[in-house]
Amino acid sequence: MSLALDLFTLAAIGAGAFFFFAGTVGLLRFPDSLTRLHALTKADNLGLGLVVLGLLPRSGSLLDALRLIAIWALVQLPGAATAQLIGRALSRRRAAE
Amino acid sequence: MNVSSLAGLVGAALVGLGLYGLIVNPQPLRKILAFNLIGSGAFLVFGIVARRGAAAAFPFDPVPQAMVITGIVVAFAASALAVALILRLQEETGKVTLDPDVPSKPPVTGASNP
Amino acid sequence: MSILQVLDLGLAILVLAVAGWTIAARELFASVVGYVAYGLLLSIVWIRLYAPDVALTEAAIGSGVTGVLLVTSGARLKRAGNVEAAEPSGPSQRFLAAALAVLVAAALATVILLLPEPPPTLAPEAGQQLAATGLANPVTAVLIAYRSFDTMLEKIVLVLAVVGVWSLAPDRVWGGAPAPLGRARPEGPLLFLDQALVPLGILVGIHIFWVGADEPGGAFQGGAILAAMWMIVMISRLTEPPRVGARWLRLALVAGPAVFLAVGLAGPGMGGSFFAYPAGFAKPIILFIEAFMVLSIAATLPMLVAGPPRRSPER
Amino acid sequence: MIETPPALAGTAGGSLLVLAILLPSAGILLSFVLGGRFAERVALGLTPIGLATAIAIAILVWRSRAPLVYNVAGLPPPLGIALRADGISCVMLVTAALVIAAAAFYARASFATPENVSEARAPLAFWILIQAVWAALTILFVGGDLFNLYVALELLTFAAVPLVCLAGKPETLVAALRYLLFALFGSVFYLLGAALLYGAYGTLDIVLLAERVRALPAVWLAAGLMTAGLLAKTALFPLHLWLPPAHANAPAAASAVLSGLVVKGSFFLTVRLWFYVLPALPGAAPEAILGALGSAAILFGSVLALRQPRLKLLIAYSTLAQIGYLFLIFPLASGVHPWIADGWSGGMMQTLSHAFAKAAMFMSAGLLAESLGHDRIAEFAGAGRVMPATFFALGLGGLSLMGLPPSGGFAAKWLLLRASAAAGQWPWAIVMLAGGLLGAGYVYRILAPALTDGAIVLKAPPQRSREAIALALAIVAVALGFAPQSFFDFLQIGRAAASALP
Repeated sequence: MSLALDLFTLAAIGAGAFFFFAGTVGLLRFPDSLTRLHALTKADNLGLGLVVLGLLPRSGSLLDALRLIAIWALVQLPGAATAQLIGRALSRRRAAE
Repeated sequence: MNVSSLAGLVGAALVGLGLYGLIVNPQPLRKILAFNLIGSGAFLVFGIVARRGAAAAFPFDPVPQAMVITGIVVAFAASALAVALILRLQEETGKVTLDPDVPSKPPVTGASNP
Repeated sequence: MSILQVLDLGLAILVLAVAGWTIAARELFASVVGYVAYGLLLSIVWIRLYAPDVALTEAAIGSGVTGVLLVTSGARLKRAGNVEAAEPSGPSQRFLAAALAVLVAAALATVILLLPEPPPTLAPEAGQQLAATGLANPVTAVLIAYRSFDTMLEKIVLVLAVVGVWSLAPDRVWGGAPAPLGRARPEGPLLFLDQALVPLGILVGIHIFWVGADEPGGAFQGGAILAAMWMIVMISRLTEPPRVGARWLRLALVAGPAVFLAVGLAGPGMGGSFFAYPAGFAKPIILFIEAFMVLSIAATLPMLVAGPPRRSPER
Repeated sequence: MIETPPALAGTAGGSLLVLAILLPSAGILLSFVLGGRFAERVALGLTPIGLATAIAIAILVWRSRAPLVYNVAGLPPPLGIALRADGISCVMLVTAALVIAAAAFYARASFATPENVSEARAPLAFWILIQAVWAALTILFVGGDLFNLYVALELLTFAAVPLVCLAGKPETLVAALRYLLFALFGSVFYLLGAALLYGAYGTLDIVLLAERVRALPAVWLAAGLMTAGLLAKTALFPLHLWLPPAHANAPAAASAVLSGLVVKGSFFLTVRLWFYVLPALPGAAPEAILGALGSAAILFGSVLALRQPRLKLLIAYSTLAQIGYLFLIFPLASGVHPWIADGWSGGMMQTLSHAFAKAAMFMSAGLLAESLGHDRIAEFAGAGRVMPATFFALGLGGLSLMGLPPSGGFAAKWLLLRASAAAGQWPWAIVMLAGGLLGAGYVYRILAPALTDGAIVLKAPPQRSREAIALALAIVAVALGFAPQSFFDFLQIGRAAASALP
């Protein structure tokens, strides 16, 4: 049982780390701001989500588990909003040009 | 090398970087950034001192840590005052410079704002 | 070398690289963005140094609120043009500065590695006195009990910073409000943040203040989070920065230091010395002081970001 | 509970030290909340109480012949913060209270809230900031903990910088920004040094550090960093660039406080550092370097003062030179030698007499600028006849600056000369004599044109009360020249620990 949980944790965090890595590569290598934004948001919600998922079985209590989920949710809110804001700013700039 | 020594080296390097920036960057706002780098270097020195002082069931000495918290808040207040000065100077003269003989020419508002 | 050590080394290199970027970047704005990222990386360093209280403060104030301040002022400077008006330094000055910087950094690094063993510490003393305060977080105990005098004075420094910033206003707008923080037309995503994040953020801020007595957190960190929430609401233009002449604002700004000072002054009547707390009542009194400090910090930080008054009071 | 060792125990009457700090602190908060005219009333109302507190502290120390000590929160160092007032703390406390009170009453005419508004920017800021300068200086003079003193240094910065640019003109903003950058550099280097000292000894209490400090590399580096930071704040050559524009462009009452007192705050801390924290460091090299920088400042500042076309700039450059004399205390009063009592008395006397003389001169310069509409020295012809009291104050202040008898400046320079002769350290004596000649030169430059004949139109005659305040300060600077031996003995109280060390 614990071995299975460990494997699950390992797999989920590994996948999360991969998304962060891919997102970072995208941020550095993609050609323009919109595609970079795309890479970044993917890393943000998927990567962090997977890391949190992987950590859940290891949290000592229900309260800690809830805290982990709350952290993920709290990151999602401003992440989504800033992505929108940056996207709008970009489209405004494009319209002005 | 343990974490404290490594962080200490980072702190020392930050002080050096900040000092260099403070001297060579002519833009006052950049000088403020440099000052903040020196500040965080100094805080890191307090940080490693606190970590080295782990004793009596505490993984750190709380006194230097409390000093760092005080210091961070003061550094922010200093940055805010400096920024307000820089913006006012920009408004009055149209440029930001530490040159003592500032020309009091009218501000060039909107010139580069399409 | 273990994995953790490799990660530490990577973190150290990353911190230094981003710090170097803030110094070397050509554009002002790039360097400001670098600084914000630097602050966040630094708070990870603080976690590695077993300093969660400092990490929270660094993330909230050193990186967060300072970041807002620098980004908005950088944008204002850029909008008005003439950002890099001053002459850049010549090569000889650069060389001398680099030599001096390397000298100072090398001396500092050497001395840090040679600090005496065994390391001196006040942790045992701080632990011994902890029971008398009723707190479990020793950092909060240092801030609000053992060295409360420093903390009270530092709160006065914040009030003075506000006075200093406000004193930079043109005379005709005295008593009026600072310039708005955001664009004229509020945007959808920001309004979404107001509704979704701000209520949660306020709860988190109060929570962090409350648990600060026993766990990492406290008045500074909680107050900074509340300040951030107020700034979000101001950036989305749901509310405007208040007039600097408003009585409630002045009261909120001085509440923390004033209550702190009053309790300290009452010390001889209660516990025997100035800034001493009576035995058995220390914890409730500390939380009482901290509550007002949270209020003052939450009011002070946004007002420092908003800058001096810009609009005449009549409008 | 841990027993408090006797060296760290509090003394009777120590609570006065806390009160002396909390009084202006409360004044800041009260002025800010009440706003408008109340700020002025609070500030003016507190000055006599603060002066009385300072005098009471001095009397207690005088009677007990020992420093006054208070452990804040009842917690002795190293965990708690101690406040200590020795002889030099007391004279500085009284000096600060006197000069602040004088500046406050002098400033009433310039910083009254206008009739038609309930609150105005410059007055509100001025009355709060001047109380903040006072609070910060009080802590600097009695603080016993290096981190507490760091907070005080920052408080002083935040109070002094906005005072420079209260007028809001571009040149004052540039001056304030430069001042702020130097001051921030100074604080952060000071803080870095404090971190190293804590790392080496686990305390920042001055008395405890003095017992523990040995000549480790960490201590040497800490001393260097902290001294460099404090010198930038004190504007000692070559870190002086910020001072002349800042002091010359500030409003006169603010200049008086900035030049007379604020630079002494960081100087005082430098003295604390070298004579109280670090007496165990061997060798005369650092003291000699500080003395050499001071000498350079004397010559450089005086020569530049000779060349200034405007009175306020001239007085500001003379501050650079007079700061130089202060630093001769380091070579002439350190170690254990027969002459150090003279060096110590001379250095402290220079601190006091310059505070009064310079405040008087800046106030007089302010009156001149208001009455004439300018402060261009070349156009002073005839001004001496129409504003005799103002020029008398300038002359008395100048007497002290150039060090002619009878004056506090003369006493200071005489004691320093005697110490350098006794020590056989002739270069300082030569520099002081040259500085005196140059000082006579720039004072003559102010007075000579004013005493010639010339038609002059005053925009408005100076207020008698403000002339009287400036004159009173100048008279104090002169009267210090008659200080009895018991006064100099008083300055030694609390210094025994330092000179008894090997």
